[in-house]
Formats: sequence, structure tokens, C-alpha cells
Amino acid sequence: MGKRQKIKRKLFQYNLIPPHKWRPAATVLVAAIFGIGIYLIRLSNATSYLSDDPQACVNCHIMTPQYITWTRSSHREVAHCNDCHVPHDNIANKYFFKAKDGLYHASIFTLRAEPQVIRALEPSIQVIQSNCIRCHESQVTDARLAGFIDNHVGHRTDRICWECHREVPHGKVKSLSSVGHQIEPIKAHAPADLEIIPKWLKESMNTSK
Amino acid sequence: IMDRKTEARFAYQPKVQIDGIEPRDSVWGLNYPRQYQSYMRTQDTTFKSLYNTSGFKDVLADQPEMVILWAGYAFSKDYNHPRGHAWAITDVHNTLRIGSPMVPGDGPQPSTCWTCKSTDVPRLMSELGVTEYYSQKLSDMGTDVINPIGCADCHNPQTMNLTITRPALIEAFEAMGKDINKASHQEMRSLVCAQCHVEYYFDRTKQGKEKAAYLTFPWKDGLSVENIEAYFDKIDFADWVHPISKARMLKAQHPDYELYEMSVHAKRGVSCADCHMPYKNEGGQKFTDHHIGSPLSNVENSCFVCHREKQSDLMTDVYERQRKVKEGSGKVQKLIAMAHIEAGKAWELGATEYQMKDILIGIRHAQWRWDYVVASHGGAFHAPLESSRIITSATDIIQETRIKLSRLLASLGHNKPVEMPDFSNKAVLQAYIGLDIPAEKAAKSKFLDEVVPMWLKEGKAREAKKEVKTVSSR
Amino acid sequence: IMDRKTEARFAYQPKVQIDGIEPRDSVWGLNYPRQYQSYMRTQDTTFKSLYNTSGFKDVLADQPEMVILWAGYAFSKDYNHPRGHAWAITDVHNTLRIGSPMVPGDGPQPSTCWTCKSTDVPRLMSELGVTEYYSQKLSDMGTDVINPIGCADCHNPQTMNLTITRPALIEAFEAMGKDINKASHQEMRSLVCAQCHVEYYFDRTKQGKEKAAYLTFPWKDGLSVENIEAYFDKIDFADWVHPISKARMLKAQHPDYELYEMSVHAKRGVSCADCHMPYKNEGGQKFTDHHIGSPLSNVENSCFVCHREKQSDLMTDVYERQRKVKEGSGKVQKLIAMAHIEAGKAWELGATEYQMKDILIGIRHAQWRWDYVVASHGGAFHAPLESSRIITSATDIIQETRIKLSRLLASLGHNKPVEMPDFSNKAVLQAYIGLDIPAEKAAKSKFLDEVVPMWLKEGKAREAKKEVKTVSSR
Ligand code: HEC
Ligand code: HEC
Ligand code: HEC
Ligand code: HEC
Ligand code: HEC
Ligand code: HEC
Ligand code: HEC
Ligand code: HEC
Ligand code: HEC
Ligand code: HEC
Ligand code: HEC
Ligand code: HEC
Ligand code: HEC
Ligand code: HEC
Ligand SMILES: [Ca+2]
Ligand SMILES: [Ca+2]
Repeated sequence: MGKRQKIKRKLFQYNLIPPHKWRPAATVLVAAIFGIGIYLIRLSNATSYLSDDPQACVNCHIMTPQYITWTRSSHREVAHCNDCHVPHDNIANKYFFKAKDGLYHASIFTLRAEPQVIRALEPSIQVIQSNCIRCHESQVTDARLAGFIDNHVGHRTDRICWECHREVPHGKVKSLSSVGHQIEPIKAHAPADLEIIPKWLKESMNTSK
Repeated sequence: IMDRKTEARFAYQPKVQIDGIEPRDSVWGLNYPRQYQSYMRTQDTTFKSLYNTSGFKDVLADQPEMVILWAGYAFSKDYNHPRGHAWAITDVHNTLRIGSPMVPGDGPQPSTCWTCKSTDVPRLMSELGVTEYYSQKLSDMGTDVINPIGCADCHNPQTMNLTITRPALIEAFEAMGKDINKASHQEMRSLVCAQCHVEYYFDRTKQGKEKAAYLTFPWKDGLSVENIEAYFDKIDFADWVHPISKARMLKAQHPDYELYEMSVHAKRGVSCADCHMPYKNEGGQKFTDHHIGSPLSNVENSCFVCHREKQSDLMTDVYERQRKVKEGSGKVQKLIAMAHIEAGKAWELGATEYQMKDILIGIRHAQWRWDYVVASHGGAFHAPLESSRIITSATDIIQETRIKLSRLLASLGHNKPVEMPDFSNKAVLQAYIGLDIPAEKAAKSKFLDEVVPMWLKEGKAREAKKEVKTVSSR
Repeated sequence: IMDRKTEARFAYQPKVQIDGIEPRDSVWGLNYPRQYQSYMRTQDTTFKSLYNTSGFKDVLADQPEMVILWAGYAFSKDYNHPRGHAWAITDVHNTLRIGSPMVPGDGPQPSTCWTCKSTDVPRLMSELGVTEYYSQKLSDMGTDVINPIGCADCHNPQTMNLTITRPALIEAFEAMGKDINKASHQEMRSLVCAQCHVEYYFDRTKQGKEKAAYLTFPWKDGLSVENIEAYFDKIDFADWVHPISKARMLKAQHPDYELYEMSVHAKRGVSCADCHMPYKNEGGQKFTDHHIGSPLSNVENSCFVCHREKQSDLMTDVYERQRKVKEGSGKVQKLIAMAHIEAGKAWELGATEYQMKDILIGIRHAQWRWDYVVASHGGAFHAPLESSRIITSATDIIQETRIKLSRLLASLGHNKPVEMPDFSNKAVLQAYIGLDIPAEKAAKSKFLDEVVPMWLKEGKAREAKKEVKTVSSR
């Protein structure tokens, strides 16, 4: 796909390609960074960020509360993290926002500088809000549905959706300690040979006793 | 980063280390007190909804004609609404269906009966081997099976992942050409239940395993009621032969998973745990509520996740569907009971095997279909339309059969309704089919006084020897 | 500000002023071109779904046993799937059910038949008075009724508000002790349809109005199939007496609204228009799509408003429900046909009125219930569980009746299955019940060639005299 092109274009756009005379040094540096980078990438499963798999986000345990509240929510079958947290107006913007956001999260996380209570920040609030509307546009603007909900038209415009819909999708209580144990096998942490059937049973069935 | 990963996996502080297969929930509970405490609430038998209850309602007293349907089979002695998982062992001890085996090896039921009742089962299977486990008597394992359904049935003790501990489900997937290891986590949230809440039969013809009552789910040709009926017809299986009608009968046991799979909730990806084990908030902690029971005791946590209707509307949604299905199933069960007695009359008047052939197949199929719907206590809500469709077909089959019967009876000189016993009294009907319930109850009482306490005592003594390793606090 | 408000109310520029009752859509269309153009698309007959179609499928050819069910009643001659509203008049002209009335006053059907077919009806009712309108022959109004269902049936011409133009619905509400003026706008979005898509009968006993075939909806005691059955039993009403079985029969006509009211969609406040008239976007303008037809031709606009499933999943949702209901209704209609013929045999062999009494009631009730489900072409999806429940009860009743019949037949010396005609051929069955379809078709062809063109010509000439006032542009 044009993903690589897009990155290149971005790099140019922000003058990130070094001038000629610095190139040898830069190459070494870049190579070194690349090496460590690849290691880090593998370790942290960064490749998964390019996907829409919600498991990508749970690579950070810090996201666990959000992940498991989402898996217990009505949006589980219909909206993945990126459907809400990444802009969907155009593809370039989507990956740009993702890169920016991801880098920011990653740094904070590695530096252990995350706040005790994570909250959606202003730019991401806007992204989420516009995503709610993106999916629910027909519902919230449809005159025919106004009949169901008193004043929805008025109310939906002067504030953010989850001021009312507080349980969508993470619920009200969202600290790490609030959600206990996450037992869904997260691909990043699960052993490669993870199996649903316990070893003793497999053996017993194989020996067909 | 490495550091934080470990941190993620052990955000909690384990108190004990769980080795091998640990049947005792109380041990797991030391590590997971919230789940344990909520699971213990399955002891609570007070909840009542319109049709179901945790209170162990006597189904035969409620709908006595079932006694006729199951004449010659243990279900005619005793059949109750289920109650919470905590009662699984007690209820096996108590039921007249297992008789009163005073010594090991006694009694009508095989060891296989324990399969869905206890965390001791995986332990025993791993110790004895699966086939050997299936090859004994229920009474042989009295001291071995003492812990009701619990953590070890659904969880991997190391990772707490959901796991399948019952071979029958794995084999049923294999028979369908599927690999259960490929199940998603969301599917697992139903499949752990499908270990037990499914139709089954005992295969006594498995090659090289002829001594075993090998627990088998008849799913090879598909999960629909017609598929399974055809499967049983093909292998000419019968659970028993009905003493009155002489029909070769099938018993359907709780096909909860199979019927549920036909529903719109299943099609939309909803799992059993979504409704029966919703998320719960306690002291700011969220966890899976392990108090498995009727979701109607807990509409706010269960249905409200997806539905924003009034609680009373959701309750009546359930009740309406149940009422509409039960209207038909309640009717057809009386018709099938009549057919058995009419068939009995035909034999009495000298009907031939040849004349009875189609009639007996009709009785077999109609009762199978009726039972499929009724034995699934949740089915009338889980899959109302599929349930109703099955009941329509059962009604058609049994009435077609009764038309044949009335022609046959007329040709044998009996051209009028056959006299029926009083369908409204369980005791009368049990006497009618030749059961001596007072005698069975007396024996049971002796068994419960003398044998069961000994089983439990010996079992506990055996367990006390197994040490529990505590984890030193970091 | 005032200015802008007016602007808001008249964002469109009315081109003509609509006075009184204007039956011609083309006139309304000058003011509301989008709604008009989409409504004109109800002429399109190309859409086909799995069971339904806009293509006017011949139901009797498809399921010939219905010919037996309706023997002695006009439906045995001709019965089709509906098509778009634009065809309402044409289809009345074409159907064998109205015969071929060559002169005014001829033919079997009353003027009441027109009630649900034309915008000329409110006009005629206001001119003649309601009772007088109901008191003529269909053929008396041939030149008067020429515009199919249209704007004037549902809209107030001044405000464009939804309105009820048919007295039967208003009277039915009164009979139930309700006031239709209290209906919410959302309810109106179904009630405009309930003017026509409902079960009805012609009351010829209305005090002081004995000459009228007074259109009545039998809702007084409730909308359920049992309520209406009890209502008809109480007033001892019969649409006709079946010539073979001699049962006093009921005909159920399209109880779309009644069945729909039993559904989960209705309980959640969804209206007919939500699915059958979804919003549509054209050139940045949103408007109600007036191309009323199967929502399956338009899943994106209709179901997607509330459901975010794949289109194919929503289609199979509909088809699965229809299949499950039709499995039972398809079966039971054959059984009822057999019962008619078996009853005929019993009469032939000398059965007495007394012996036949319960049997005839059984046939009446079973066929009524079956028809209630089948005549509602949308019912199998609208209210699948209620439909299935009704089919179960019809199956039970008819089979119970056939058991009685087989005993009776045996007592009359006929103890074996009764010979049946070939149920797979419409023409054969129509001959079997004594219809001369070729003759009827020949007469119809003459009627369509000679009478109908004259009706339409005269009607158009009459209309041409009515002037259309244009509104001067501001
Ligand atoms: C349906 C839309 C939606 C989906 C899907 C969704 N989120 Fe959110 N997310 C929100 C909203 C709304 C907020 C803001 C909540 C608030 O401020 O109370 C939020 C907030 C957050 C926050 C900030 C902390 C907090 O709880 O306020 C994190 C972290 C987060 N989401 C992660 C995720 C992850 C990881 C996933 C996928 C597993 C996900 N989200 C899926 C809508 C969504
Ligand atoms: C490398 C670890 C890591 C990963 C992976 C990660 N996050 Fe975060 N995320 C964090 C940290 C740390 C914070 C807290 C930042 C703060 O509030 O200062 C955070 C905060 C957030 C917030 C709230 C702050 C804001 O930007 O509004 C949202 C929303 C969020 N993450 C969504 C996601 C989504 C969606 C994904 C997956 C695509 C994801 N995160 C993956 C570490 C991570
Ligand atoms: C002032 C409070 C408020 C705000 C702001 C608000 N809503 Fe709502 N919304 C409601 C209420 C109240 C309901 C009806 C109750 C319900 O069904 O949960 C509702 C219902 C809905 C529904 C239908 C829910 C269902 O159960 O079918 C959707 C979808 C929805 N809102 C989306 C949105 C979106 C998207 C936004 C932001 C643009 C928004 N709402 C803003 C109060 C609000
Ligand atoms: C190891 C077997 C087994 C497993 C696994 C199992 N069940 Fe059960 N379940 C039973 C038995 C046996 C009973 C009846 C106990 C009794 O009545 O003594 C029962 C009873 C129930 C009841 C009735 C409770 C009441 O109060 O009326 C519900 C509901 C139920 N189970 C749901 C589930 C769900 C949901 C799952 C999966 C999350 C599940 N079960 C897993 C065997 C099992
Ligand atoms: C495949 C799993 C499975 C097997 C094998 C099984 N059961 Fe059960 N049993 C269940 C489930 C699930 C329930 C809950 C039933 C319900 O919802 O009606 C149950 C309920 C019961 C109950 C309590 C309800 C009642 O009817 O009183 C008893 C007692 C019982 N079983 C005895 C037995 C006996 C005896 C056998 C052997 C013949 C047996 N079970 C074999 C799964 C099983
Ligand atoms: C009938 C099956 C079943 C039994 C028995 C069972 N669990 Fe669970 N357990 C589940 C399911 C299903 C989940 C939800 C998994 C998910 O959503 O990821 C779960 C989740 C959990 C979790 C993860 C945290 C949470 O709350 O979601 C813990 C810890 C746990 N159970 C402990 C226990 C303990 C301790 C016992 C015994 C007292 C037990 N379980 C008995 C099925 C069971
Ligand atoms: C995890 C989500 C989820 C949960 C929990 C849930 N439902 Fe549903 N329910 C759905 C979906 C999805 C549909 C299908 C309708 C649709 O496609 O919008 C549905 C459909 C229904 C219907 C209409 C289907 C029918 O048979 O007529 C009823 C009634 C219903 N639910 C009641 C309940 C009740 C009662 C509960 C709690 C015991 C419940 N639901 C729990 C998601 C859920
Ligand atoms: C959409 C919600 C929902 C889902 C999903 C669901 N159930 Fe149920 N279940 C119910 C409701 C509601 C009842 C009826 C409870 C009542 O009548 O009190 C019920 C009843 C039952 C009962 C009978 C309980 C009793 O007391 O007799 C059993 C057993 C059961 N369900 C097991 C299951 C199993 C196993 C699955 C998955 C295969 C499942 N359920 C999936 C909502 C659900
Ligand atoms: C004045 C009476 C009348 C009203 C009002 C009316 N209908 Fe009809 N409808 C009919 C008749 C008559 C037909 C059959 C026409 C034919 O087949 O010739 C029909 C046909 C239909 C069809 C079948 C179309 C096809 O292509 O197969 C649908 C769907 C339908 N109507 C829905 C509705 C809905 C929805 C409403 C309300 C918004 C409504 N109708 C209002 C009388 C009416
Ligand atoms: C209460 C309203 C109403 C009355 C009165 C009524 N119809 Fe209809 N008619 C309808 C509706 C609605 C349809 C669409 C039927 C469907 O969905 O099957 C229809 C369809 C038809 C059709 C087209 C379908 C077919 O069967 O060929 C004809 C022709 C027809 N009606 C003739 C008549 C005749 C003749 C009478 C008088 C005996 C009559 N109608 C009385 C409402 C009515
Ligand atoms: C079978 C009933 C029916 C017929 C016939 C009908 N309409 Fe409508 N009409 C409706 C309904 C229902 C609505 C939606 C009302 C709402 O949602 O507020 C509507 C809405 C409208 C609106 C309001 C704007 C909009 O698009 O929602 C206009 C204008 C309109 N119709 C014009 C017409 C014209 C012109 C005709 C004739 C060509 C016509 N209608 C025929 C039922 C009908
Ligand atoms: C205006 C909203 C709306 C529209 C339009 C709508 N639905 Fe629904 N549908 C619902 C609601 C609400 C439920 C009930 C489930 C619930 O409570 O969440 C439901 C339930 C269902 C169910 C489950 C009920 C059952 O019988 O099993 C199916 C299937 C379904 N809808 C299909 C459709 C299809 C197909 C269409 C289009 C032809 C459609 N719906 C149009 C709102 C709607
Ligand atoms: C990717 C699309 C998507 C996004 C983004 C999204 N939703 Fe939804 N939402 C859905 C779908 C699909 C449903 C289920 C509706 C149905 O069953 O028809 C739903 C259901 C809902 C409901 C009703 C069910 C409930 O849980 O109460 C509400 C309210 C709602 N959404 C609000 C929001 C809000 C607020 C946001 C933003 C934070 C949001 N949605 C973002 C697709 C989305
Ligand atoms: C939830 C969506 C929904 C609602 C609400 C709804 N319908 Fe339907 N209707 C359907 C679907 C889907 C079909 C099946 C179409 C098919 O099979 O092609 C249908 C079929 C029909 C048909 C038969 C069309 C044909 O071609 O034979 C008629 C007539 C009809 N509906 C009238 C109504 C009336 C009147 C109402 C209100 C009382 C109503 N519908 C409400 C979805 C709906
Ligand atoms: Ca069985
Ligand atoms: Ca009628």
C-alpha cells in the first residue's frame, strides 16, 4: 500500500531528511537507532499498532481497564478502539494521529510518567466526539427518532456525548486497580503454544485410555 | 518494558500457589476472593421468576403427565428445576434417579453421571485416564467426588485463562471437523458452559471401550433438532424402551448451548457469560460476577449493557416469550402422554408390530422434539422462535400419529377415546406406571443417613492430606 | 425574524393550492415533487425477495391446496401477492374475485371493496355520506373510483399532517374505548397504514344501516387472534359456509397491523414508516421515501438506521424467520384442506349435525388462525414468534379435529384415509370444487375490453372539469 509513501511525504514535510553533509553520521546514528528500534518494536509489539486490533492497545497494561470494560460493553461487536480514538476523516490523518498519539503514549509509559488517573485529553476528546457522531449521525439527527428521546436534538449539540452516555463504553470507574484480573490471553504476553485444552487431558485423550 | 510486562500479569498478589488440578474452590478463593465469594452465592436458592427458580421446584408435581412420558426411565421418579452450581453434588445424592447404592458398585447409574457435577472429575480423569473414568459405577466414586462444580472446571490454574476440561466437548468438535483450540475468547465465554449445558448420550459401543458408558455429544451431523434426531435414528440408538407404548425412546437433556446457538443473540456475538456472568462493581472494583443464575435477578448488570429499556419491559420480554413457547409445549406433552396410552391399548387389543411401526416412530420423534425444547430450561427465552418451530413440528407429528392410532384402534374394535388416568396427580401416575415411590424414598433416606456422610468424611480426610502452598509476600 | 420563520415553514414554494379532497397525486406532486416521484415508483414491480415480491405472484398456483380451503368463496378463484399502491385499482379490475359486472349494479361485490383502494373514496364518502357510500355495488362506482391509493389517503392537504380518512379505523378505536385523536405522531406513522392493512368484515346488521356492507374492524375485545375469534363466535358471524365441510368459515384479511403490534419492534416504538418509508437523501435534501415496498430492497436506508449488521446478516435474519414460520403454516394448510374433504366424506356417509358440531368448529378455528398468519404477508417477519405460536395452535386444533373425524368416519364404516384430490395443481383443484375458470376468464376479458376503458374515460372526463388553482409566485 501507499503507507511508505505517506511516511516519506510526512518526513519531507517536516524537514526530517538531513542535509547532505550530515548524511554519513546520520546514517550510523539512524542504523543504531534502527537496531534498538527493531528490538523495541519486537519487544513492545509496536507493529500491532498499525492494525485495528484492540489487543494492540492492551500491550500496555495501563490500557487494561479500558480494554476489559470495552469487551463488556455494547460496543464490543461494533466498534474497536480505533473506531473511536483515531480520526476517520481521511487515511493520512488517521495514521498521523496514530503515530503522534502512539509516540506520546509510548514515551510516557516507558518513562513511567503516566498519571494515576488517565483521562482523555482535549485533542482526543474532539476525535472521539466526532467519531460518535460519525457512527450515530443518522440516529442523532434523524427527525423520526426525535420522537423516542426528549430533547436529544438540543442536548447533543452543546456538550460531549459521554457527558450523558457515561457508560459508553468504558463505564465510570476506570483505574487500573478497579478492574482486577484480565484473563483474556493477550497475544503479546501469551506463550506461543497457548492451548485451550490442558496438557493432562490432551495426553490422556491421546493415549486413549 | 520487560518489567512492566510482568507487572501487567501479576497486578494482583497471589496468596497461594495452585498446583496441578485443585478441586477445592476455597483454595482458589484465597487468591480471587471476589470471584469466590460471588460464586459461593450460587448456594442461594431464594430467587423466583415467573417460570424458573433457583428453588429446586419439583417439575413432576407441577406437570404430572411427564411421569407417563418417562415411564420406565428414571426421570419418571424424580425431576427438578436446577439450582445453583453449589448444589450439584448434593442433588445427585438426593435424587431417586440414582437409586440408593449402599455399597460401591451398586445402583443403576454409571460413573459418567458425575462428569458434569464436580471439579474432582478432571482430577480423576487425569489420574485414571478418561476411558477408565467412564467405566465404573457412580457409587464406586462416592468418596472421590465431593466438590461441586467450581473454578477448576473452567479455569487454567496458572494463567486463569478459560479452559476446556471435559473431553466430550473436545471430541464433539473433532467429530464436526472443528478444532476447539481455535475458539476465540468470546466463544470460550460460552464454550465453558457447553461442557455441561448440552444434550448427551452414553455410547456403550465405542470400539475397544465397550465397558465404558462413554459420554458423547451427538453433534456429528449438526446441532439442529432434526440433525440430532437423524443421527440417533442412523445409529438406531434408544435411551430406553417405553413400557406402555413399546416405542424406542430418546431422552433430551438440557440442550441449552445447542438451542442458544440458533438465537439472534448468538448471531450477534453475545455469549452465555454476557448475561449469566455480567460485570459487577464492588468497592470500585470491577469483576465478573460468578453468581451464575437467572439474569432476571440482575437485569441492571446483565441486559442493561446492551438494552436501555425499562427493567419491567425487559422482564416482560422474557416472560412473553416463555409464555408463548410454553403454551405449545404444555399442550403437546399431554398429547404425547395420551399417545403412549393409546398405543398401549392398541397392543392390548392385539395390534401387530407391523401395524405399530410408524406409530412408534412418530411417538419417538414427537417426544424427542418436545423434550429438546422443555429440557432446555432457558430455551424458551434463548431461542423462542426456534423453540416454537420445534413445538409446532412435535404437535404435527404426534397428532398425525394419534390419527393413525385412532384408525388402528377402530380396526381393533375400539372406536372411541381411550380411557386416561388422572393427569393431574404425580403420585397417582407414578403408581399407574408401577413405581413404588414410598419404598424408594425409604431406601433413599437410609442411603442419605448412612452412606453419604461416610463418603463425604472419607473424601475430606483424603483431601486434608494435600498441602496448600502459600506464596511468601514480596 | 418573523420572516425567517415563515420561510422555515414554507421552505418550499407551493405551486398549486389544494382545495377540499384532491384525489389526483399528480396535482399534489406539483408541490411535493420528491415525495410524488418516489411514490410513483410503487409502479415498479421488479423487486423479488426470497418469499415476497412486488411482482404479483399467483399464490394459488404456488400453493394450490388453498383452493380447497376457500372453496365456495371468491378467494378460491384468484389470489395474488400484493404489488405497489399504484396498482390498487387495476388489480381490482383484473381480479376474478369481483366477477365481470357489465352494467352498474351487477357483480358479487359491494362498493365497500373500493374503500382501501383509492383516494376517490374519501371524496365519495364526503359527498354521499359514509353509510350511503357503503350501500352500493362495486360496479355502481366504476367511473367514480379511478385514482389508486395516494396522498389524500394519509395527508391533510393544508398542513400535510398525517390524517385518518377511513371511518372504520376511527370506529374501531372507539369500540376499544380509545380516542384516535390522542395518537402520537410516531403512532400515526403506523396508523395511516392501519386504515387498510388490517383484518376486516362487512357488518350487514348495523341498526338502521341494514342495506350497507358496513366496513368494520373486529377489534372490540382486543387485537389477538383469540380475541377476534371469540368476537366473531359471539356474534355468530361467518363470511361463508364451506360447501364441502359445511363449516361456517371466517376469512382473515391482511392483519398486518394487528400482528405487528405483537412484535418486539412495536414494543420498542418502531413504526411501519420507519422500515417501509425510510428517510432518503437526494441532492442534499432529506425526505421520506414514498416508494413503499419491501424494506429488503432498501436495507441501507431502512434497517441500518437502527442496526449495524452486515446487509447479508439482516437479509438472512428476515429469511430465517420467514422460513421457520412458513415451515409450519405450509404444513397446516394441507392438513386443513384434508379436514374439509374428510368432513365432506363424513356427511356423505350420513353423519349427523350433532356428530359434526365440534368438528366444524374445529375447522373454523384452525383455518381462521392459519389464515390470520398467512394473509399477513409481512407477519412472518413482523412478529415471528406470535405467528409461530398461532400456527402451533392451529396445528393442534386441526389435528384434534381430524382425530374426531377419523373416529366418526370409522363409526360410519370408513376406517381408512380418505381419498384426496391432487393437491399440487391449481386448475385440477378449481375444477374439483366446481369452478369454471375458463368461462370466468373469458367474461373477464370482455369486461376489461369493454367496460373498464369506459369507466376510466368517463372518470377522467369528470375530473378534467375540476380546476387546479396555481399559486402566484411571490
Ligand atoms: C465507542 C467508542 C469507544 C471505543 C470503542 C473505545 N473507547 Fe476509549 N474512550 C471513549 C470515550 C468516550 C472516552 C472518554 C471517557 C471519559 O472521559 O469519561 C474514552 C477514554 C479512553 C481512555 C482515557 C482514559 C479514560 O478511561 O477516560 C483510554 C486510555 C481509552 N479510552 C482507551 C481505549 C482502548 C484501549 C479501547 C479499545 C480496547 C477503547 N478505548 C475503545 C470511547 C471509546
Ligand atoms: C506504550 C504504551 C501504550 C500503548 C500501546 C497505548 N497507550 Fe494509550 N496511553 C498510554 C499512557 C502512558 C497514557 C497516559 C498519558 C497521559 O494521560 O498523560 C495513555 C493515554 C491514552 C488516552 C488518554 C489520553 C489522550 O490522548 O486523550 C487514550 C484515549 C489512549 N491512551 C488510547 C489508546 C489507544 C486507542 C491505543 C491503541 C491504539 C493506546 N492508547 C495504546 C500508554 C499506551
Ligand atoms: C444531555 C444528555 C445527552 C447528550 C449530550 C447526548 N445524548 Fe444521546 N441520549 C440521551 C438520552 C437521555 C437518550 C435516551 C436514553 C437511552 O436510550 O439511553 C439518548 C439516546 C441516544 C442514542 C440511542 C440509544 C439507544 O439505546 O438506542 C444514541 C445512539 C445516542 N443517544 C447517541 C448520542 C451521541 C452520538 C451524542 C453526541 C452527539 C449524544 N447521544 C449526546 C442523552 C444525551
Ligand atoms: C461442570 C458442569 C457445568 C458447567 C461447566 C456449567 N454448568 Fe451450569 N449447571 C450445571 C449443573 C449440574 C446444574 C444444576 C445443579 C443442580 O441443580 O444441582 C447447573 C445449573 C445452572 C443454572 C441454574 C441455576 C439456578 O439458580 O437455577 C444456570 C443458570 C447455569 N447452570 C448456567 C451456567 C452457565 C452460564 C455456565 C457457564 C458460564 C455454566 N452453567 C457452566 C453444570 C454445569
Ligand atoms: C453433559 C453433562 C451432564 C451429564 C453427563 C449429566 N448431567 Fe445432570 N445436569 C447437567 C446439567 C447442565 C444440569 C442442569 C439441568 C437443567 O438446567 O435442567 C443437570 C442437573 C442434574 C440434577 C439436578 C436437577 C434434577 O433433575 O433434579 C441432577 C439430580 C442430575 N443432573 C443428575 C444426573 C445424573 C444421575 C446423571 C447421569 C445419568 C447426570 N446428571 C448426567 C449436566 C449433566
Ligand atoms: C462455569 C464456569 C466458571 C467457573 C466455575 C468459575 N469461573 Fe471464573 N470466570 C468464568 C468466566 C466465563 C469468566 C470471564 C472471562 C472473561 O470475560 O474474560 C471468569 C473470570 C474469572 C476471573 C477473571 C477476572 C474477572 O473477574 O473477570 C477470575 C479471577 C476468576 N474467574 C476466578 C474464578 C474462581 C476463583 C472460581 C471458583 C470460585 C471461578 N472463577 C469459577 C467462568 C467460570
Ligand atoms: C451483549 C449484548 C446483549 C445483552 C447482554 C443482552 N442482549 Fe438482548 N439483544 C442484543 C442484540 C444485539 C439483539 C438483536 C437485535 C439487534 O440486532 O439489534 C438483542 C435482541 C433482544 C430481543 C429481541 C429478540 C427477540 O427474541 O425478540 C430481546 C427481547 C432481548 N434482546 C432481551 C434481552 C434481555 C431480557 C437480556 C438480559 C437477560 C438481554 N437481551 C441481554 C444484545 C444483548
Ligand atoms: C441474552 C441473554 C442470555 C444469554 C446470552 C444466555 N442466557 Fe441463559 N437465560 C437468560 C434468561 C433471561 C433466562 C430465563 C431466566 C428466568 O426465567 O428466570 C435464562 C435461563 C437459563 C437457564 C435456566 C435457569 C433456571 O433457573 O432454570 C440456563 C440453564 C441457562 N439460561 C444457561 C445458559 C447457557 C448455557 C447459555 C449459553 C449457551 C446462556 N444461558 C445464554 C438469558 C441469557
Ligand atoms: C388506502 C389503503 C391503504 C393504505 C392507507 C396503505 N396501504 Fe399498503 N396496500 C394497500 C393495497 C390495496 C395494496 C395492494 C395493492 C395491489 O396489490 O394491487 C397495498 C400494498 C402494500 C405493500 C406491498 C407492495 C409490494 O410492492 O409488494 C406494502 C409493503 C404496503 N402496502 C405497505 C403499506 C404501508 C407501510 C402503509 C402506510 C405507510 C400503507 N401500505 C398504507 C392499501 C393501503
Ligand atoms: C380494510 C381494507 C380493505 C378492504 C375493505 C378491501 N381490501 Fe383489498 N386489499 C387491501 C390490502 C391492505 C391489500 C394488500 C394485501 C396483502 O398484503 O396481501 C389488498 C389487496 C387486494 C388485491 C390485490 C391482491 C390480490 O389478491 O390479487 C385485490 C384484487 C383486492 N384487494 C380486492 C379487494 C376486493 C374485491 C375487496 C372487497 C371484497 C377488497 N379488496 C376489500 C385492503 C382492503
Ligand atoms: C400510505 C400513506 C401515505 C401516502 C399515500 C402518502 N404519504 Fe406522504 N407521508 C406519509 C408518512 C408516514 C410520512 C412521514 C411523516 C413523518 O415522519 O413526520 C409522510 C411525509 C410526507 C411529507 C413530509 C416531508 C417528508 O418527506 O417527510 C410530504 C411533503 C408528503 N409526505 C407528501 C406526499 C405526497 C405528495 C403524496 C402523494 C404522492 C404522499 N405524501 C402520499 C404517508 C403517506
Ligand atoms: C427504528 C429502529 C429500527 C428499525 C428501522 C429496524 N429495527 Fe430491528 N430492532 C429494533 C429494536 C429496538 C429491536 C429490539 C431489540 C432491542 O431491544 O435491542 C429490534 C430487533 C430486531 C431483531 C431481533 C428480533 C427478532 O425477531 O428476533 C431483528 C432480526 C431485527 N430487528 C431486524 C431488522 C430488520 C431486518 C430491519 C429492516 C427491515 C429492522 N430490524 C429495522 C429497531 C429497529
Ligand atoms: C464504529 C461506529 C461507532 C462509534 C464510533 C460509536 N458508536 Fe455507539 N453504537 C454503534 C453501534 C453499531 C451501536 C449498536 C446500535 C444497534 O444495535 O443498532 C451503538 C450503540 C450506542 C448506544 C446505545 C447502546 C448503549 O450502550 O447505550 C449509545 C448510547 C451509543 N452507541 C453512544 C455512542 C457514543 C456516546 C459514542 C462516542 C463515544 C459512540 N456511540 C461511538 C456504533 C458506534
Ligand atoms: C422492523 C421493520 C418493519 C416494520 C416496522 C414493519 N415492516 Fe412490514 N415488512 C418488513 C419486512 C422486512 C418485510 C418482508 C419483505 C420481504 O419479504 O421482501 C415486510 C413485509 C410487509 C408486507 C408484505 C409486502 C409484500 O411484498 O408482500 C406488508 C404489506 C407490510 N410489511 C406492511 C407493514 C405494515 C402495515 C406495518 C406497520 C403496521 C409494517 N409493515 C411494519 C419490515 C417491517
Ligand atoms: Ca440424550
Ligand atoms: Ca375478515
